[in-house]
Amino acid sequence: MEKESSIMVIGGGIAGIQASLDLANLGFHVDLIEKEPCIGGRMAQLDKTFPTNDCSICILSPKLSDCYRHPNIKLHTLSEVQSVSKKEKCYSVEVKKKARFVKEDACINCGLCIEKCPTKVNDKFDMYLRKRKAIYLYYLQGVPAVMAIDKEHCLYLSNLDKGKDICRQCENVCPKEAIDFSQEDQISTFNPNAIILATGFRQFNPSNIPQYKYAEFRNVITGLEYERLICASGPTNGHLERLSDKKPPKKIAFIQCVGSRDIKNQKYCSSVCCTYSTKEAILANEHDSEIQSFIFYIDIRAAGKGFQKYIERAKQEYQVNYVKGIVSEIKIDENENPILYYENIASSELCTMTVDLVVLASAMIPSDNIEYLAESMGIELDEFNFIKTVPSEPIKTTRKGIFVCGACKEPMDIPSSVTEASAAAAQAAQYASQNKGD
Amino acid sequence: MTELRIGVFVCNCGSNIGSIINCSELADYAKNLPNVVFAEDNLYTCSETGLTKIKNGIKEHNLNRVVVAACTPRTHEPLFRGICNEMGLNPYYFEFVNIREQCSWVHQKEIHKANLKARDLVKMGVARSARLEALEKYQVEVTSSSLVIGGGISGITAALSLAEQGFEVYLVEKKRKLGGMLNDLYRISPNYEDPSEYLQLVKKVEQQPKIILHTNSEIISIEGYIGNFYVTIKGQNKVESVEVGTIIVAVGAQVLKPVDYYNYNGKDIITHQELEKLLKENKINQKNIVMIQCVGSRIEERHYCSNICCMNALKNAIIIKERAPDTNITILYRDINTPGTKNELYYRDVRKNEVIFLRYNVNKPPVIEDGKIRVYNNSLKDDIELDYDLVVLSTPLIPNEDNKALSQMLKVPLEENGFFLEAHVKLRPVDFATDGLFVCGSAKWPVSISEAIAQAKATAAKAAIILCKPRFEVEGSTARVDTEKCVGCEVCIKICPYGAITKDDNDQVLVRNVLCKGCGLCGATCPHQAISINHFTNPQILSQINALVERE
Amino acid sequence: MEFEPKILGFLCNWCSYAGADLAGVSRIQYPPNLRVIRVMCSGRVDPVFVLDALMKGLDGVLVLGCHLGDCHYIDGNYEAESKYRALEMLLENINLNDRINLDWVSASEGMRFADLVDEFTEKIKSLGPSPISSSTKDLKLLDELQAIKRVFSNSRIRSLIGRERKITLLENTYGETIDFEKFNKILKDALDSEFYRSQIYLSLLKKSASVKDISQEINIDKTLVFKNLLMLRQRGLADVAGVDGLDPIYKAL
Amino acid sequence: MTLKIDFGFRKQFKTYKFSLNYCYQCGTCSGGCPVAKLTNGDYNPRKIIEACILGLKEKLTTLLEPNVWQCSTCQKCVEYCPQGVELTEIFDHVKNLCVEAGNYPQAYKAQGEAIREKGSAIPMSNAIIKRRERLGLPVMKTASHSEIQTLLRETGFIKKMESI
Repeated sequence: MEKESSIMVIGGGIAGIQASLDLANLGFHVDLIEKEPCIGGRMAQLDKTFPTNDCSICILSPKLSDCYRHPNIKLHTLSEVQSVSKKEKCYSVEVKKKARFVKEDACINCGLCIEKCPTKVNDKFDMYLRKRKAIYLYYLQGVPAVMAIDKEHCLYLSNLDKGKDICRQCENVCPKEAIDFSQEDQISTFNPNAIILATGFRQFNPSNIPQYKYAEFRNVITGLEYERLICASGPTNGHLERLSDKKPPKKIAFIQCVGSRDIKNQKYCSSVCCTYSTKEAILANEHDSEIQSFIFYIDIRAAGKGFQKYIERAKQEYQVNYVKGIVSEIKIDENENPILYYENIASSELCTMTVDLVVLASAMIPSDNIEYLAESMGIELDEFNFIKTVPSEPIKTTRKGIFVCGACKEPMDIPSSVTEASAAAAQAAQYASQNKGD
Repeated sequence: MTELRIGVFVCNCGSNIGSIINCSELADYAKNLPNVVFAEDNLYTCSETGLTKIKNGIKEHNLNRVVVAACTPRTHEPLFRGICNEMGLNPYYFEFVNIREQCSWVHQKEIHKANLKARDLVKMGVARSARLEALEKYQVEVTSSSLVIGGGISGITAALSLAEQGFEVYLVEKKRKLGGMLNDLYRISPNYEDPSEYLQLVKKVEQQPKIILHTNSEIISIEGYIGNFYVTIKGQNKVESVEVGTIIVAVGAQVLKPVDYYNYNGKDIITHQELEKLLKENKINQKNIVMIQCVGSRIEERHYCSNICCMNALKNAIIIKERAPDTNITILYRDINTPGTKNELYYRDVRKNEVIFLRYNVNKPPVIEDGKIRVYNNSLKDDIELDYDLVVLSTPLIPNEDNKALSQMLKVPLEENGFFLEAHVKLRPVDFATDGLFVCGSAKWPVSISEAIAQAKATAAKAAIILCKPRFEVEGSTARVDTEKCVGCEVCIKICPYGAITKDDNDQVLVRNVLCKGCGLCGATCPHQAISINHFTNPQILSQINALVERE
Repeated sequence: MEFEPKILGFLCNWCSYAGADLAGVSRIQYPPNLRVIRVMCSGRVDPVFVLDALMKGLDGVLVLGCHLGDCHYIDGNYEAESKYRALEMLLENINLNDRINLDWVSASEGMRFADLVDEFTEKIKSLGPSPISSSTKDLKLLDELQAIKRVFSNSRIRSLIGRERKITLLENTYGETIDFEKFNKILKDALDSEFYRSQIYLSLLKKSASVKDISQEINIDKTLVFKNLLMLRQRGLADVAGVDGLDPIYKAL
Repeated sequence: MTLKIDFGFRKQFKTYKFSLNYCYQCGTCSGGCPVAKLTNGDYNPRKIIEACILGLKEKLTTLLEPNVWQCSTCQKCVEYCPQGVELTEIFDHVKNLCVEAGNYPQAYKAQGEAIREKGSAIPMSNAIIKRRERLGLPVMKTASHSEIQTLLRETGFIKKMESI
């Protein structure tokens, strides 16, 4: 069925990807807007996914390619929405596409430029645990599989306004003449009949919980950092090691509700931490069966399909211990081993425990540009800056024709995000068919 | 016959395979296998880079068979077949060898033997690929209507969504009334909506011309396949057959009646479902109310957490508190499950309202005796005694009894508890493995109304994707009859589980491709070995055995 | 060096292959002796495949399907069971029945899969290398296997097995249901007599011989040989080639 | 001994009811409490809060463990508490209840007497006066005894001291 309507999906994580694929298969033209150089979102950063422990990128990768290859989907990477206004039967959306400085259709991802580039930058995708170059591929399995130049750090580009003309080594070495320093940011206007928001989440900065000394102690890390550390394509090639001394940990503590269920930070529950910490503990034990894990929690929340059983398995087969009680404070010994102070509530004992590594299950919070986006779109946010919905209409925003799915409306797991993405596709399709531009 | 040119691509899968299997050596080994003209290993064969390498391989080496040694065909085969197709190679010329799930991951401590096994597997794959045949997919006409089984909130939502997208929907409900469990609820958490607000949708359904309603009706048989399901619906007075393109299962679940727990008597020890009814009738005036969570769930017999009971108990507690603030409500719990933004705030609100939360130890559960409840408290290391006028038990949602029968009609699986089992927990959460069948709501797992609505809409999208096109493609790996060898004994006709084999007007046995699922029963049984199973032919399978025993 | 058996596994796509994948995803370790052929259904496994594998000297063959009642194709695994039972009956005659195994693994039973592979591998290890593949290649056994393979290619046997469930559960052509035990007896008799015939036939293919010679060669009672030779003659598979003294010499056709 | 939830007694905490009710027993208070550490858990702020929530009058107003009087009011627990429970204020109230019940460490009464009589809890000793002289510090003024007494009388302190 040929449809003339087009729909814009903002956010190229698993939710945005699924919504785009469903709409494209329904015959709509989809413009998928992603602010990073590649689509994939948070799921691409994860090592494995609960409760089946399938490798995250393995199940995501085929979807990335499907999205890239689908004739009805146009990917717009490095792009951000500037403004939205309502026209007759559609919206008018201005999108700024940042210059990539690499011709997308020419780059063959050979990596010669990366070799030559002299500038090293902390890699955002790897949670800053590794350096990348100023010209880089966002991540190994990223789609589109083409380079991008980081304008801020590129020697040539950052010195250009000082009147200097230096480096340009990538340009010299590229076999396909794909480097194009003349590229400029471009603003284009789209007229979608409906819009789906899928901007996802970011991680709460645990430095806001002073007693955990996240910024100070190298062996206190966040869940996402841990995911990169244990991932085969991550900064340590999947060798789980401490940041202080590269030693493999034998005893790991996972602290729940870091910034969540906390009135001074995020009042709400981040939904997925109990299960993802369980997964991370299982993975540790799979890497090294001597590793013991301790999960410090308030309430175990594992209501999804198969989750409770997953936790039982973690206890029985993977040396994962669940301790009821939240760690009050962390200190370190002379070897930078974190020492935890807590009450084991099951036995009412005050305890200290020295571990090798602490992983903080840091809260999920809305992505940083959401206020701007919401304002420009004229949609309401809830008190936490998630996109507002009501239980009876879990997919609708407060503005007609704009729908929402995934973790930008509330912290949620992958199955729920995927489900909501399809639901958003159904609603957008329904709306667009009833409000066609004819 | 054109010369065989086999290309082998070995995936390191980061270190998933590469840390155990020496992939470059494996690729070198493959190079020396018969008919292999090209072999290489790469980091992630499924990445865009890896796929480009396959494409280049096909182009530069003129490959006509592609073997990928990587993970499981169950997830990645379509991708690689797609790549072959894109390069003008028949997708059935692709062969998958699993050296991750069934090799590197399961023999981590026996690296040498794992490498030998990987070689054997690649050799078998290469041998098989030499025997592969080009096949075409079949097109099936799609009847552009859908069946929704179950008229609760998920069924109603799915039906409305499909109808509003322009498709005809048959909505079948066992009971007289639509609305399912909504009819039993007093208020809905977390916003205290009156269920009647949701039940407005029932009116919408009744007014929607595209929805053909069958209440008081049951499904008695389902035949057919994607695009062409033939469903027999038994109503009160008549039996009717309809033809639909897709089916959505939205049969919901039921509340466990806790006859074996906590002296349940339906009078002063009741379930939340019964409490809602009393609330509706304004019959709650007890002074001391105790609620017990996880009754019959998260225990040996029933492992799972039923997801919605905490929110439900919290809601009922608050309703009672608001009506009679002096009521003493104690909630005995193990873990409070209120994930997300709205639910957690709700929990905080309930605590604010002086509802007492008392954790109990699953190994020393509360005891009801002589009109008192005694519950052991871990930190006080002592029993706490509670007076009660009313005890409300939070029991889980359990699968419907007739799930089994329906699953057999649909030929779809149930999971161990008896809920319907979706195709993939994460990436295909509302699809069944069988094309054209979908599932939403508590039929799949206990969910809140809000989640049920999202899932229902998701199934509507999935169904619409099929219904919006006039034709649907089915796999070419079906059975085929060699008319020379066939003697017409009809053993195959009787054995085929799908009725896909019939005799034509000339008494010749033939396979109806769209019905055939390619299981191969007929092929393994045919007395005269006259049936061949496409893509799993005898020569293909025997070549794999041969390759395994061949000495190098 | 320790004996490392080579074991072939036929795994159905939906349950046991998925179970094996789950074992992988769960990193459950099991012996690396199994080589898997994926089929869509355990019911696809023609006994001829299993016999082919044994004849080629593989040490064991494992067939795994969905649990009974869980078959993705409704009842394909019941058909697998019928075929397997018949196969086991004949392999028992030549003491090879321990080298095959049929069992069920669901998509959620990674552990069970690993356990089954473990058990079967141990069993095969204790049995030692296949008599076919070992250095003292047992040619007589190979002949017997060849004969069994012929039996399972035989249309009479195949249609009997293929009709088993219809006959025992529903009804035969004459509208009667035969109970399972009775059916088993019929099947056993049919398998045995076809086995003799195959052996006789294969022996004659190698060399024309008298009843006495054949009886000695394949170790079957002379009357049985004679009776089955008659059947072979009726089917046009054997005939008299000449006479040696008083004994007629038979040949294969 | 079987304990009983005393719903009536629980209402004692009305002033603090919101913050008290919010406690979800995570143990952040107790794990970080310096007194709890020193007393090896004999003193445990979480347990006191739990006893308040359950209205366990007996436990709270006798000097049994957990003993609220050991709190040093350092406020660390209040700082750490993710739910904003005002622990030390609640403990003050518990102390008042203890006093009302006549169960409190005698040292506190002695201190109260000292304030009533001498205007300070810790009277200046001769040794201290001499040391101040040596250091050249000004002579400490003693507060007006009558003023303090007036204050204490008007606020009901004296009456309370006499009643216990």
